[in-house]
Amino acid sequence: MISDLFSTTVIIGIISSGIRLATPYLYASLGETFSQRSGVLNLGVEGQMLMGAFAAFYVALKFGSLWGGVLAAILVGAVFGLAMAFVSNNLHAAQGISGIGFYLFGLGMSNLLFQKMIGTVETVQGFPKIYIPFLSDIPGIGEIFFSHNILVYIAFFLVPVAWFVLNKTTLGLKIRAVGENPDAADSLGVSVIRVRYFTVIFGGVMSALGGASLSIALLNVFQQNMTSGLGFIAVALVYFGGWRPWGILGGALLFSMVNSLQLWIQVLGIPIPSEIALMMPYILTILVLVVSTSKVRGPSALSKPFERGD
Amino acid sequence: MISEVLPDFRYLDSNKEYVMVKSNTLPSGQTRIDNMEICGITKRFPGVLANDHIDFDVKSGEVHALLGENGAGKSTLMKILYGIYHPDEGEIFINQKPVTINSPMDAIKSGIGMIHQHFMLVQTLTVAENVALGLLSSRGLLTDLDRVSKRIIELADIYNLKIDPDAYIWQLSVGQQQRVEIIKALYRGAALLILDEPTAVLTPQEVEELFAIMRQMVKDGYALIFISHKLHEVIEISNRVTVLRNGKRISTHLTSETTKEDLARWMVGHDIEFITSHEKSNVGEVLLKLENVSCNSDNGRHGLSDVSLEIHSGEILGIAGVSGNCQLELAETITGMRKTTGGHIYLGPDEITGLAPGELTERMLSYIPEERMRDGVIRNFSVAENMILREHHKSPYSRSGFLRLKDISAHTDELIEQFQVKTPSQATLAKNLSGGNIQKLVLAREISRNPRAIIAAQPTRGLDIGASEYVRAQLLEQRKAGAAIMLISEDLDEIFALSDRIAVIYEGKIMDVLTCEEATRERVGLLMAGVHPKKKASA
Amino acid sequence: ATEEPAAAAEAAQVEEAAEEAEVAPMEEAAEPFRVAVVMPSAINDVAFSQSMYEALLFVQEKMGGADAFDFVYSENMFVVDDAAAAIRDYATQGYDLVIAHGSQYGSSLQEIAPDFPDTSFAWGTTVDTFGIPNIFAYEAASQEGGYVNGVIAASLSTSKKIGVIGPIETGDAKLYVDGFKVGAEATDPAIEVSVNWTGSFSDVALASEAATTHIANGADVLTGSAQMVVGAIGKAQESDVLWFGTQANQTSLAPSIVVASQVYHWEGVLQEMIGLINAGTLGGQSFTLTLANGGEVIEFNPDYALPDDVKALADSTVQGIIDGTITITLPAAE
Amino acid sequence: MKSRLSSLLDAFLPVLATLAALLVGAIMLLLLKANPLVAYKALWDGAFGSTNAVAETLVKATPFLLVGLGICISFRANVMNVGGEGQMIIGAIFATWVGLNVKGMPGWVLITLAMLAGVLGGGIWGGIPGILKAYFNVNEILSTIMMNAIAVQLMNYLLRGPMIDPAQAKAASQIPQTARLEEIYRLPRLVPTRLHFGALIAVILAILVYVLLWRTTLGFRIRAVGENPDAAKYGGIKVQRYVVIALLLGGAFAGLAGATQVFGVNYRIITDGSSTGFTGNAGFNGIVAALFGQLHPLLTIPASIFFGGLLVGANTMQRMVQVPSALITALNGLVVIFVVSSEIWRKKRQRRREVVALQINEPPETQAKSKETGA
Ligand SMILES: Nc1ncnc2c1ncn2[C@@H]1O[C@H](COP(=O)(O)OP(=O)(O)OP(=O)(O)O)[C@@H](O)[C@H]1O
Ligand SMILES: Nc1ncnc2c1ncn2[C@@H]1O[C@H](COP(=O)(O)OP(=O)(O)OP(=O)(O)O)[C@@H](O)[C@H]1O
Ligand SMILES: [Mg+2]
Ligand SMILES: [Mg+2]
Repeated sequence: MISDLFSTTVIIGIISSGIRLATPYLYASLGETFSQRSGVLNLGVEGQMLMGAFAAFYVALKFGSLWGGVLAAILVGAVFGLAMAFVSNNLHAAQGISGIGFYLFGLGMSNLLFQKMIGTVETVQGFPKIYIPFLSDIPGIGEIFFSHNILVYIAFFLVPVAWFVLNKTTLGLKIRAVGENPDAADSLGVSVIRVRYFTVIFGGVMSALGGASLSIALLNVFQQNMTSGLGFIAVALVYFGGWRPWGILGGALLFSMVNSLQLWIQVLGIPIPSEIALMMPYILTILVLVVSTSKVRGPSALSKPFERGD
Repeated sequence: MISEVLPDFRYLDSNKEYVMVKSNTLPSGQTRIDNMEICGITKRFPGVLANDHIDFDVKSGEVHALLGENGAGKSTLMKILYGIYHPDEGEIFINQKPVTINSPMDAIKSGIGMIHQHFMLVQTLTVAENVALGLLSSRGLLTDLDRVSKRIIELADIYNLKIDPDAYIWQLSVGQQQRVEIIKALYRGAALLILDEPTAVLTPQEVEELFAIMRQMVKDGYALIFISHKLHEVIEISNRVTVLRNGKRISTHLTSETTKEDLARWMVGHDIEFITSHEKSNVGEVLLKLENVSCNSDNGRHGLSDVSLEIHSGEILGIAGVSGNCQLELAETITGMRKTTGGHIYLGPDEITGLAPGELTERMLSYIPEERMRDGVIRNFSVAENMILREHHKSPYSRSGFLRLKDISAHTDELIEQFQVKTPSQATLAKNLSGGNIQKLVLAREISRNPRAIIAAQPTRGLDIGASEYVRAQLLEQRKAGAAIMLISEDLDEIFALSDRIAVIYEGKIMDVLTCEEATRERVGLLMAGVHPKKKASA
Repeated sequence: ATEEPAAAAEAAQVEEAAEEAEVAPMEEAAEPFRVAVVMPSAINDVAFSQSMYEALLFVQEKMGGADAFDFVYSENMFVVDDAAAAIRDYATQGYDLVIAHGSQYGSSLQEIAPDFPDTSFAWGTTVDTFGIPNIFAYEAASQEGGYVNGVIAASLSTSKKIGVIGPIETGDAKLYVDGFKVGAEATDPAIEVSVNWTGSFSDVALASEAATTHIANGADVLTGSAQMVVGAIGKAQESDVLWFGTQANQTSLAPSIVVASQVYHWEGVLQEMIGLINAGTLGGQSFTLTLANGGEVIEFNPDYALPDDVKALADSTVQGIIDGTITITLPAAE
Repeated sequence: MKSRLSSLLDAFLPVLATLAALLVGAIMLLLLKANPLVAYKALWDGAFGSTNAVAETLVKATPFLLVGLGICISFRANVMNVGGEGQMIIGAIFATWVGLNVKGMPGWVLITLAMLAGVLGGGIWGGIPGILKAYFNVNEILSTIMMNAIAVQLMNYLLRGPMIDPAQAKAASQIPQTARLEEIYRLPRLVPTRLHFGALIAVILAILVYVLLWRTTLGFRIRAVGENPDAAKYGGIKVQRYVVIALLLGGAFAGLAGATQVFGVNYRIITDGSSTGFTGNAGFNGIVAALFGQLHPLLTIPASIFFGGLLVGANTMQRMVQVPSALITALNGLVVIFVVSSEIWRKKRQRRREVVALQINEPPETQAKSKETGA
């Protein structure tokens, strides 16, 4: 039975489903990376994902436009991000709790809107798979890497983009400086608040896109609390990835693939209790961090509100 | 007003003569600030009146020094000028026009640059990145670090500020970090530059280099504000000097018309005596001994290698060296803050290698750390809590796990009194004390235990003259009481004034240990630069 | 749902309220029969809670609207402790019947019911009344519908692999899954039924990925229990794999591939309990929804062209279960 | 006089913020065609309107307070323990195991033992991330989130297998729950409501935690490590050890919260597959309560009651006006956001008070003195 795990079907299955499962994490974690690198801890990711998922689903369902749905998610995410940015930048709210507040609000609001505007569980025709010509025909590889829908491709494409923006642009430089030493950035005329507004709004947009990737690309359905904790894992993956896009990619893939591995273990009927299988992704994620020797430090100003001359 | 004595468009050249400035734009293309005036600035903080209706001005082509004890309100005034604090009252004029400076951005736009007392550098970024931060990039959205690096090297050449643009800030010594701060300001083409205690962390050579830069800038038409606690520096570099005390302006004078003694008196309110030399004390047996001690440094450069030293009871061993030559590492290995990679350390007859700081406290080793804000105090703890930081678990401060607030309070009162720590109350948080008073707090805690050995790292850095003299007197007192003292300092005057013997450290190695008689400034200076005079002579 | 007058909001002390409740059932028929229900998920979950909500609406209509039958609900009461507070509160307010629609609420009922001897309580899904005279118990013999679904599934599967997705391995889901397995294996001993427990009732993404995994493993028929299967149904539709529903009719989610759903019709039980309460019996009995008593119905998707022989087999299986010629032996508990 | 009024206003700031949030909620209620006045009356009545309501509020607040006390400790050491959910579960499992398997002891002895077992279980579950953080540099936010998920699966496994109620083991449906605690092994009730002894324990512990943090060397060390680990090390404190202790204590309190939930409220553990079914989100709500209480153990008491009352009242409101439960969740979120945002005004006012006090005490102008040395 265990040997079944090493068949090509299973390996291809694990990797390709790992890639799919990683998609919402990538969006949310990359967004969270930006806000954390600039010094803002956003624990409201899950709420933003749910709102994004709902907005995208609603537009896709009622107006039949998937890209309209994506746009709706972006807008809703931006509004949520704006609110979070205002509360943490201007009102100096403790970010740990205000994030939980936004989570609760998003959780409730998405469900309320769902009940009032849609009513019952429905499905939409989500983004279709795009088979990249020739590449998708390569046995194994094609199925793993080149047979996904557009939001999956975008998510993975955003990893190098995020790395590039953080490390090669003036904006990235400001973000890193603001998260590390806001006073220094401020003294050079960098608007700490503006940078943080940008990153937190961007984080909101990305979380919402992560939600949209679930509701109109991967699952094509909306249900209350459909993310069920995914947003919190996304935050955890930021720590796993050491605030670096590539590390986050590694973490998201690891977590997702082990999750998919545990699905296969159950499907193949390997006799271990399902609960033990379900624990695997969590245990492994911790273990990898324990044995890895990397000693990354987080942004020094993380979750400290900025006040000039403070 | 004094400022009227000084005609516009002039600078003081090295012959102390005024010379006309030709153009009203600076070399950087920035328009000159002919005149900046601060009128009636008042700033209140909870519990403190930091600035009390202060008038101050500076003109193109002059260095206006600002003097005052720790906490007199110098930095506060400058931060108001730079838009970091908002004044409660008062106005600022540039070229006779009133300006509102609400943020550093406004200050930069008005041509004001500032080198902060506590560096404003992002440790995790490179030199070039720190300089490029906030600048418009020639490549639009992309950073143009290559170009910035090139310009840094150009500027560094002009003003003789050697620096590697690709180095990370955390890899640099404080002296080097200071240069980055200056480059940052020069790069932005400020016309008025505020230098808040720039020399506190520099070696005498570095200070000379900085002064050369400042003279050049004055010649070019810059207006400079210079803050320092070292009177001879003020005398040497400034055209005018203003003294603050307790948030008030006490005086403004042409420097040429004042003396060190005047300045000191205005600052402190009474005369002070300077320690210039000291009498011999009775040197006893070896108390602190290092045998071939090595350690790693944490900025990727060399660490300590094979350091052997002996300090006797009743002796002060000065460790001279240019900043960044493992002085920090030396202090930290002895005090258990850093692991050794080899060698042995003894306190009296007992080996103390690898003991934790707590165990060393038990053995009466005291440490006055260089980074007092990082290591020495807990900013958000009260004065009382900081006073017992080292012995919080011991009687009488604690019994069977419980803190005894009465005893702690009594002890704190006593030390505040004895060491003249200026604080509103013992419940005041350490972060609200001025730098000098924080150092007094540390000193009180470390010395009041009657330690057997003291490691004092840069104990007077950033302190006003009164406080510095006080700290030095206390160290001499401890020497008299029989403690073995290691005095690590980059201030050669201090080393010469206090040490019985002088060891010179260079790149983690002890170059030589000299007795007072052997140690001349030239000899020590050469050793600090890594040159062995004897070998040179024999070669 | 209807609105409660604000006056009722005044939660009185436990004892007083108990006294009040005493009078409630005695009142004349002009007063509506009042029911309160506490449910673990949302009333539109296309599963467990929705089935109860729909039954209540059905009964309301049957009895002549809100004037005759009035009900209120607390949905999403997944916090057991909150549910307990809700149950007690409803009892205090003198509802005629308080339904705790979730096996996790049993403990709370056991605490509360004795304090309100004149209020009737119902607990599902279980058969245990704890021997308390004012508790009814009800459950669905979901293994029966599961069995029928299993039989049809096995007949339709060509790959001989069937995938099942469940939340946690207990309760209603376990009964359904076990019945499904037994039915499938009885039809075709060579059939391979593999089960995936996602450990959650709400993780739509994981349920969906579980479905994909089953499909990748060669399954051409899927089924599953709990509200998170909506994700799995989507995957089944995408890959054109058949789906069998349970708890509520799931045809609307994927009209092309849902073959049949086992649907719970709690209205029968509800009406029976109401009758008993009106006649003065407040509890002590348990009810089981079965195919035989019409509480469970296999609802076929009219748009799915089920081969006639399979339909016949399905019908005869239902008949066999009803008349007892087919007995379902579930695997023994560990 | 004036300043006392001003501090009184500060104390009411959270209340004002809550009212502001409810005002926004009123708009939502109107959109849902519910009468906000009726709804909010129900909310108030449900939270504080009667003895029973107050008792329910306190029952709800008890685990928040217990978890919150742990949070006060660990956050003071600057470790972000978000593992309360998992720690509660493990604490409950340990305690329940004792409650069901240890026999032949007087009730109070067994209860004490069980509570200690809960403390131990939670402590272990908090200590592991502590060790991982201190010695393996694994970020505790990550590890505690992961440990929550692991605890849930562990609970599901135990309740389905080794610890299942023997009665359920025989039944076909196999409800995943443990056997019920015998009557003598339950925490006594305080008044004839659900209010149990655990609430009293929590309040007493709040005082003890206050003493711990500000009157003991342990507390001194925990706070020192949290404020400045470098200076703490310099002060002779073994920083890593106290990081572990802080997380361990945080876990222990959450474990106790789990144990009291079983012994005071539910009398058994029962799972719906998630952690929330059992914990009621107290692992997270406790964080909110502690932060509302400014990480001060004594202020965490009213903060917990406030938050508990809000949740209890909101549930009542849902029942009374039959609005979707989703609205309640959203409303709770709004209250949290508004209250935490209102802090800034309290801080500003406090600062202003200090500055004003200074102005009043300021001695009359001493400008003359500066003239004497001036030009
Ligand atoms: N998991 C990975 N897979 C592939 N390449 C990686 C991975 N992690 C890092 N890299 C490589 O390392 C380089 C640096 O990546 P990253 O931006 O994550 O770190 P960094 O630049 O050191 O971060 P920082 O901006 O904090 O200094 C990238 O060019 C990338 O190619
Ligand atoms: N942000 C602040 N909050 C409260 N008090 C402050 C703040 N900044 C400065 N102070 C207080 O204001 C007074 C003036 O401080 P300032 O830093 O201007 O002194 P300084 O003259 O620069 O001293 P030093 O020579 O030590 O640098 C001090 O008493 C200081 O404690
Ligand atoms: Mg990088
Ligand atoms: Mg200063």
